[in-house]
Amino acid sequence: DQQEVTRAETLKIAIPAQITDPTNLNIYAAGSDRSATGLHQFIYEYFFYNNLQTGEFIPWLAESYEYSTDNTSMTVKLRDGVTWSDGQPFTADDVVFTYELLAKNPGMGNSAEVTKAVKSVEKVDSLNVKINLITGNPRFHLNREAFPAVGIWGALTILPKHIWEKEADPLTFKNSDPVGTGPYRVRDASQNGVTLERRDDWWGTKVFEVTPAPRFVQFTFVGDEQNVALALSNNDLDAAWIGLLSAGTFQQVTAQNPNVRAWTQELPFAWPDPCPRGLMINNDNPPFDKPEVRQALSHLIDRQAVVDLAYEGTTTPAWNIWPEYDGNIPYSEAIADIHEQYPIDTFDPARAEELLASVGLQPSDITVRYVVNADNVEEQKNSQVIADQLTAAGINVEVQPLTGNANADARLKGDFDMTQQPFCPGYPVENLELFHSKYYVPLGESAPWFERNSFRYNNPEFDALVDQMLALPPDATDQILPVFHDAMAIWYRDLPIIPLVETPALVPFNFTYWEGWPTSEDPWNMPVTWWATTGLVVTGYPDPATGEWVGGLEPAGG
Amino acid sequence: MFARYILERLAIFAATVFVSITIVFFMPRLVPGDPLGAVMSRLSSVGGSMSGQELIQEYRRRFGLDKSLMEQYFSFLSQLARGDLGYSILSFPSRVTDLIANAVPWTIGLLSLTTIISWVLGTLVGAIVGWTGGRNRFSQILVPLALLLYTTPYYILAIILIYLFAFYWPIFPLSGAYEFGARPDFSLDFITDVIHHGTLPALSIVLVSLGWWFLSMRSLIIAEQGADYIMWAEAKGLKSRRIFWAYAFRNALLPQATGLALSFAHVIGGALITEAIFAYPGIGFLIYNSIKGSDFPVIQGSVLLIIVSVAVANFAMDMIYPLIDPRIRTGSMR
Amino acid sequence: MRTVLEVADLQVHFETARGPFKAVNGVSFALHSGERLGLIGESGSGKSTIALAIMRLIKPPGYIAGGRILLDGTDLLQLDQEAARTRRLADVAMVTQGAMNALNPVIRVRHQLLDGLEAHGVHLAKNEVDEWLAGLLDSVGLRPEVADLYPHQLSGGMKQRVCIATAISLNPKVIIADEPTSALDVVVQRRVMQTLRKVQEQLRAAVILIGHDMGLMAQFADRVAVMRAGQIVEIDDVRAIFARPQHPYTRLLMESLPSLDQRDSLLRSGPIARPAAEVPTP
Amino acid sequence: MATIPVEEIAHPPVVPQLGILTHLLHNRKFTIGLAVILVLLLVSLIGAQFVDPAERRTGAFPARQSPSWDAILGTTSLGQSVAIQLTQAIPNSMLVGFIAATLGTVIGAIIGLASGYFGGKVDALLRILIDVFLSVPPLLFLILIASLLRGVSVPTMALIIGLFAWAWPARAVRSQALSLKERQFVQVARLSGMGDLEIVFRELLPHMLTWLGANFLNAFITAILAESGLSILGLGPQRDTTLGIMLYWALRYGSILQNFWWWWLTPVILLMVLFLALYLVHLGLDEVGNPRLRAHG
Amino acid sequence: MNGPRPDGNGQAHVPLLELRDVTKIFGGGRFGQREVVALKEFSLALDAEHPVIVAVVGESGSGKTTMARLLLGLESPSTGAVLYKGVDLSRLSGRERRVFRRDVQAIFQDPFEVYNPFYKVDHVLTTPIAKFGLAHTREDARRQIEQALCAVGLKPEETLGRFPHQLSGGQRQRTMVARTLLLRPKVIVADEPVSMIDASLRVTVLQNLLQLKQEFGISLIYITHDLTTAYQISDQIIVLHRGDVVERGDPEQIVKRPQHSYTKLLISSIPLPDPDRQWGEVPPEIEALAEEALAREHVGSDVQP
Ligand SMILES: Nc1ncnc2c1ncn2[C@@H]1O[C@H](COP(=O)(O)OP(=O)(O)OP(=O)(O)O)[C@@H](O)[C@H]1O
Ligand SMILES: Nc1ncnc2c1ncn2[C@@H]1O[C@H](COP(=O)(O)OP(=O)(O)OP(=O)(O)O)[C@@H](O)[C@H]1O
Ligand SMILES: [Mg+2]
Ligand SMILES: [Mg+2]
Repeated sequence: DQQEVTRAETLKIAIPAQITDPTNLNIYAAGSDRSATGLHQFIYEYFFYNNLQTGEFIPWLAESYEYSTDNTSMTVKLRDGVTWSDGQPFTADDVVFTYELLAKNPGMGNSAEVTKAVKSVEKVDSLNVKINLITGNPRFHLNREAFPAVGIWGALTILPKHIWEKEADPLTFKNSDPVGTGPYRVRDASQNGVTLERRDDWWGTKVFEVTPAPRFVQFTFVGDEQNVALALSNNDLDAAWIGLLSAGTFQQVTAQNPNVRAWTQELPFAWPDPCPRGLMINNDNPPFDKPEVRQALSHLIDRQAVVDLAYEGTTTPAWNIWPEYDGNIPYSEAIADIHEQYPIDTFDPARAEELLASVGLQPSDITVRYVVNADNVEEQKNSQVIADQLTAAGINVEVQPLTGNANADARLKGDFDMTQQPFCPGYPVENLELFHSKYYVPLGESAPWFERNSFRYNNPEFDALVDQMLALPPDATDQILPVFHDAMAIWYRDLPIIPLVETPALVPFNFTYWEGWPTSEDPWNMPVTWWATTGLVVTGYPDPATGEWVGGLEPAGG
Repeated sequence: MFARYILERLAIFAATVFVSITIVFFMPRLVPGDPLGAVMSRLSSVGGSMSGQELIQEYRRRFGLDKSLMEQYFSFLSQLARGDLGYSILSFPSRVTDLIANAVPWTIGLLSLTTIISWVLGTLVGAIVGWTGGRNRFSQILVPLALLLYTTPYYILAIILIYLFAFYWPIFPLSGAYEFGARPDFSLDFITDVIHHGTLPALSIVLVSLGWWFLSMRSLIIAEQGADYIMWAEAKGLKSRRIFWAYAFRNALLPQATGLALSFAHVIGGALITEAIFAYPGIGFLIYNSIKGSDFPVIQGSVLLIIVSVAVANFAMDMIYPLIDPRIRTGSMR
Repeated sequence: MRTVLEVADLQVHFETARGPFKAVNGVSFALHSGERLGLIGESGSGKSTIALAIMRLIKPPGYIAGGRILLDGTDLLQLDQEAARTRRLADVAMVTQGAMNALNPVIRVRHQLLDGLEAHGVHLAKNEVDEWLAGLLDSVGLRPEVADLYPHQLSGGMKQRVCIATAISLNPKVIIADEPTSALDVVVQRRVMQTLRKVQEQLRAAVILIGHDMGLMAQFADRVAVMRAGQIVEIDDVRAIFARPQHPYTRLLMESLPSLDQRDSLLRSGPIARPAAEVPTP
Repeated sequence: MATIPVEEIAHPPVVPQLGILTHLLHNRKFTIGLAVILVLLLVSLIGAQFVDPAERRTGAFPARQSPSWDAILGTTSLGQSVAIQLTQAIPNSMLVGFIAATLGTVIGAIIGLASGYFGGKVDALLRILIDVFLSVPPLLFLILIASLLRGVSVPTMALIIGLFAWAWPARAVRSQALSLKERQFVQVARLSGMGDLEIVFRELLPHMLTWLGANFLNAFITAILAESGLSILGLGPQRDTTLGIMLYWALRYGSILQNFWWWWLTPVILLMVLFLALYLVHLGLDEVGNPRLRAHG
Repeated sequence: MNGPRPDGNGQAHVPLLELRDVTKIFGGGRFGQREVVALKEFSLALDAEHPVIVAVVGESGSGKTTMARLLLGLESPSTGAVLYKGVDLSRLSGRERRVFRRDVQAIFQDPFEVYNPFYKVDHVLTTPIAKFGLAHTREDARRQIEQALCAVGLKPEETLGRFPHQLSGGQRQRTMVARTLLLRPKVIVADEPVSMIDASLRVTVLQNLLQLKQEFGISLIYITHDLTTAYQISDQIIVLHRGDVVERGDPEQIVKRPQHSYTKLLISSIPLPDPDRQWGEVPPEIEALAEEALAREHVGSDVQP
């Protein structure tokens, strides 16, 4: 009855771990994995997609949004003709239902964010919804946790009302055969992966007159780095997740299989991920409560050596906490003078000693408890190099590799002196909000989130400037930048965390079966396989300005 | 006397299981740290909400972690009595029993096959080499070979096997238990597929344990050669083949069989790394993942399963033992 | 009287770090059919080694360094392995010193008895087996049920009788009994020895009884050979030995026998002279 | 995890007397094994004296170099000399083996002796404990503990492994004690006024020394195996260098695939050499302690 | 029932060591093990003033060793009492217990088994000296040891400093006798002291034992299944059969005029060292007893054929 899965018709993407329970496809349950199963790439779809690479905000399930004048509400116009995979139309009812479901069930992901930001959601008509906000917020459309627009990762997902309203407990509902609006449906799912099959009745085919090229998409677990490399060399894979291949291994693969490449042809190969790495310093733990000490630590780190050794050259040192995408460049330029004043990213042991001496300390007085997530290879690699650098300067370093909840607990409760952390979501202003003292909790209590101030920074002066920026719409760059400059002057002076490196997203693409992958020569999209935007990498999208169809995969040589 | 023996074994069996249950429950809990920290890590890695605490509270309530330790322990026991192992934390809302039920057949298949193959082969060859005293060229090579195999860590063997037979000569698949996209059923295709996938993991276990069984049986047989009944059998003019099988081999088999039962404990532990390396979806891998993710209910459930099955294996061995060793019934041995 | 077994100048050596150790050093004797020869001597004097040599069961580091063992005229030492094997039990049977552990613990008595037959190509029909076993067991005073027991279910005396039954199962010409009763108490010892004697007389087999109890020899043997340090120092008719012990060691053995007739006979007679320094037992 | 078959003590233990040392030194397996172990240990310990701490750091050497004069065993992706790493890895790995084996053997001997000698309720309880620990796959608990403990170091690692290595020896010692305590020299000792503890340590323990020695070596191997296994799973003492950790990093950096054979092969070969050497010592000890094996060479 | 027993003239006369109606039962635990009555209502009293040699004879499993272990305090009775100077063994104070340990000593059957092969034979001699504080200096200890060895006819220089396996069976057994001499006990329990040694050495050891009583006034419990030697050295013989005393009394009377058929069986089973006096036929009722003994397994099996 079913179509045979043939290699040539299949897009195979390696995932980093087994799927513990492949029947659990409830995107809101803690135990489901939205991206290793293709749930948010191919099953569900979102109102808007943000192409960080090009800066486009691409309408998809919705056509447009509009804020009220005081920014306290927003009206979204849904696209006509969208249907769920069981044929039911996608309407405002589904949107209202989803928001209300989340408000009622605190155990569901996104629930807390929705409760904090959204007062109510009203159906205007079947294609128009009005979202009433608790406070005026011109940036709500960027709040992925409370609005179904994909920034970089898993946004709020709209559920089919006619399915979910029948479930008594939306948390224990496994949703093994999910009904979504996307171009694929689940064909079968096992621990080693999920096979998705193209739907011929996808609404997009009718509306856009396009069909995604691969008949099947497989998210498959083939093992660790070695196995992934072997499978890529053997053309058993078309792409892989982030973090599966190191540069050395990747080069080995490309040497054996010239059809495999990544974003760039040469080093760094990798595309910069939106979440740069920083070292969280515990601002409440003496002597790290002194900005001079934090700055001294920053000067003791040779970032280029970290890049060369731990990342094998696939990334670049960072001096701030956002990726250098085109849209962010104005922000970086605006603070060039501050950077000059505080060249915290230069490796300068002499300067470090001066700074320490200024507060009456010597390197040997300082003992750093460096918590390392032992489940994260990247952190492990970095920590080796960083610990050695600090030790060489005379600082005592106690590396503490932790796993699982021990690791999470130590971070949230502030039980560390130093630890590595990605800083997301990668918009400069949103990233500064992470340092707001509204997220501050004393040592020993759990911070709301890792980078949401588990480093315990607390500066009201800085808070005020951040609040000021958050009240401005994102495109009001002229107004934002001066405030931003002032905020960053404080930030660099205090240096609550230490920027480390940009994050390499080394994603291998195999051109043997499929071509059209985004690359630095043809940067039409982001080279990602784990974000919701992967759906657009496969299908392509209409240019928001011209309406012309952009990108999408094609069978090789076809 | 035999009844007494059974009762005693049964008591030990029950005590073992009970003590293990208790250890398995308390050990992870006595370590500082919030088990639900795992949920946060998990959510952060799969892109859920970033507004931790409310969500955590909800899960804490659902898992009964807001209750006192003793309350948790007793509700755990009563749940267990009903055969309910609760929900997994990491794969919520999956049930622990489902996760285990998915994984167990693979492990059992892999382990029973490899254990039996290596035990039978190692025992036979070891016995023969031990008996002939390594006088021919063949057995002179075997002993150092077994030594070498035995001293090779099995994970290294696994890596080498992958390198050789999945990459250099891609005869076998890299990982997994069956071809991707295949549907588990009992068709010939599927079974061949499973065997094809199982060969390398099995080989890495078989080769190493083969060395062990070989060396063990060899030394047992050598020890047998000094027994009075062997001398007596020779004095009876028996053919050496008969002496070997009915006398030396039968008697040496007893400790070797005990070793088999005891080795289950070690083999499952060993399979853990093998399963991890080959991404074999068995119980070892499940445990490994849940330990890394601090998924207590799953750890509890699967460790318990292993302990109980090892205890059952030991118990069964204790029950079978009297059948092969008539002396045991009198308690005059041990 | 016919000579069934003749041992001539037998030499058995053990290879040791300090060169070959001569456990049996030029032993010669003859055994007539139906005769009961006692072989007595200190521990380590080589008694068991002679027995094993006759059975062709000397194992490395031991080896037969010289001599002849003629059984009905054939030199056993010249036979190849297979021929030597078939001679065992069929012609020369042995009840070993460690008889208590001689039975295979995991096999029923029945099979241990039948084993010997099968190894010598004797196959009984199914219906004959039970009858044959019963007869054999009966001849050593055991009941037929014993056949279906495991060795650990037998007492020491019964085990010893099973061993004797095995030894006579093929009507051997010579039976070597190496301290068959050393692990048994007096009461059982008497019964076992009487059993052995009875079957021996029925079969007309010759017996070599190894031991170091002069009393037992007096009760059982026709002739006694006394060994010391790998050599036979004295061999004579039992009455002659008891009447006129020649060798000092034999005399010592005779003198140390307490009597039941008269109290205060030897214990109060003052220390007795030892012929040589006490030899450490190995 | 497999254990080396230490023969159950069916034969009466041959008692270590002074002569046993000479016996051992005449045993080729024993001496070769011991020599290899000592050479490895000495070379690395002495070598470590000549290494500047700065040379141990990441980036001290050009990364990914095949063996040359500067780094005789090549360098890693992190720019460390494999040879220099070995000077720490070998002693550390052996330390794990030593501590764990000592701990396991000592605890096992004490529990086994107590259980076997005193009998009764003590025995009943200890037997259950022993049985529990025998049916629990040790690696499982090691993984569990290693993942729960915050940042294991080499000694902690050894400690944990040792705490799971006592059940086997305890069981064997128990059965030995059970039979030994019935021996008459124990009764003679009691009649000579010895107390229980004295009897246990002066009369019983010496009989188990050869066996305990063999068990010690066995535990030694098992501990190194466990350590490297845990390390490969990423649960090892990552701030220290052991052979297992070296292998872990080698695998993490894809050294097999990139054909940095000097990197992954070095710890592999050393682990195997170490195991073989330990096993030879074990065999030697076994042969001397169990004369029946001697003839079989 | 403990405590001194008044004798005829009202003065307390207390036996040194006494077994009073002692029964020992093995097995019969919760799991329904088979019960073995190893010793039945056995009584025996030894007096300090009048050293005696009491021989206890009986076949294997008749309860001889059990009785010895009871006397030595290595086993406690199921019913009845073992009294030392009138005090139940279980109620001895720590000090009394030490005196008891010293006063009641043992010589065992197997002269090899009693030595810990790990130590030189000196060990069994020096340990009691150290434990009971018998000597104050090393020289004193050495002197005492040498004296004791000489007393049993051993040359100290040939004995000390050797491992047990380097001595002959007789030497080993006599060293054990020397050990007891060292302690100057009041009672020695000798459990088959000569059954495991070469016939030629037996006499010497027996002579040593006799010497103990004659020269040092030590009472001896001589356990054996060999009536001949019992007859030779004892003042009184007790015949045990399956835990029961079937006959006790003067050796002459028991050997020459046995009353009980079991005693007759024992006597008729002795292999007399005289080729002219063969075992011959035994009355059927006695032969039946022998056959029963043969079928009986000594240490428990579940099947009784
Ligand atoms: N395998 C062997 N290796 C070295 N010497 C041996 C070996 N077997 C026996 N011997 C030696 O051969 C000599 C004779 O031993 P044998 O067993 O024949 O003595 P035996 O007279 O039977 O003594 P026992 O009365 O104790 O049984 C002894 O001194 C013994 O040490
Ligand atoms: N610890 C024990 N547990 C159970 N039964 C025992 C124990 N010790 C002795 N018996 C039993 O008690 C009975 C008497 O044994 P005991 O050892 O006293 O006999 P014995 O006369 O010394 O025999 P032998 O001459 O063989 O030494 C035997 O049936 C024996 O099986
Ligand atoms: Mg002998
Ligand atoms: Mg006894």
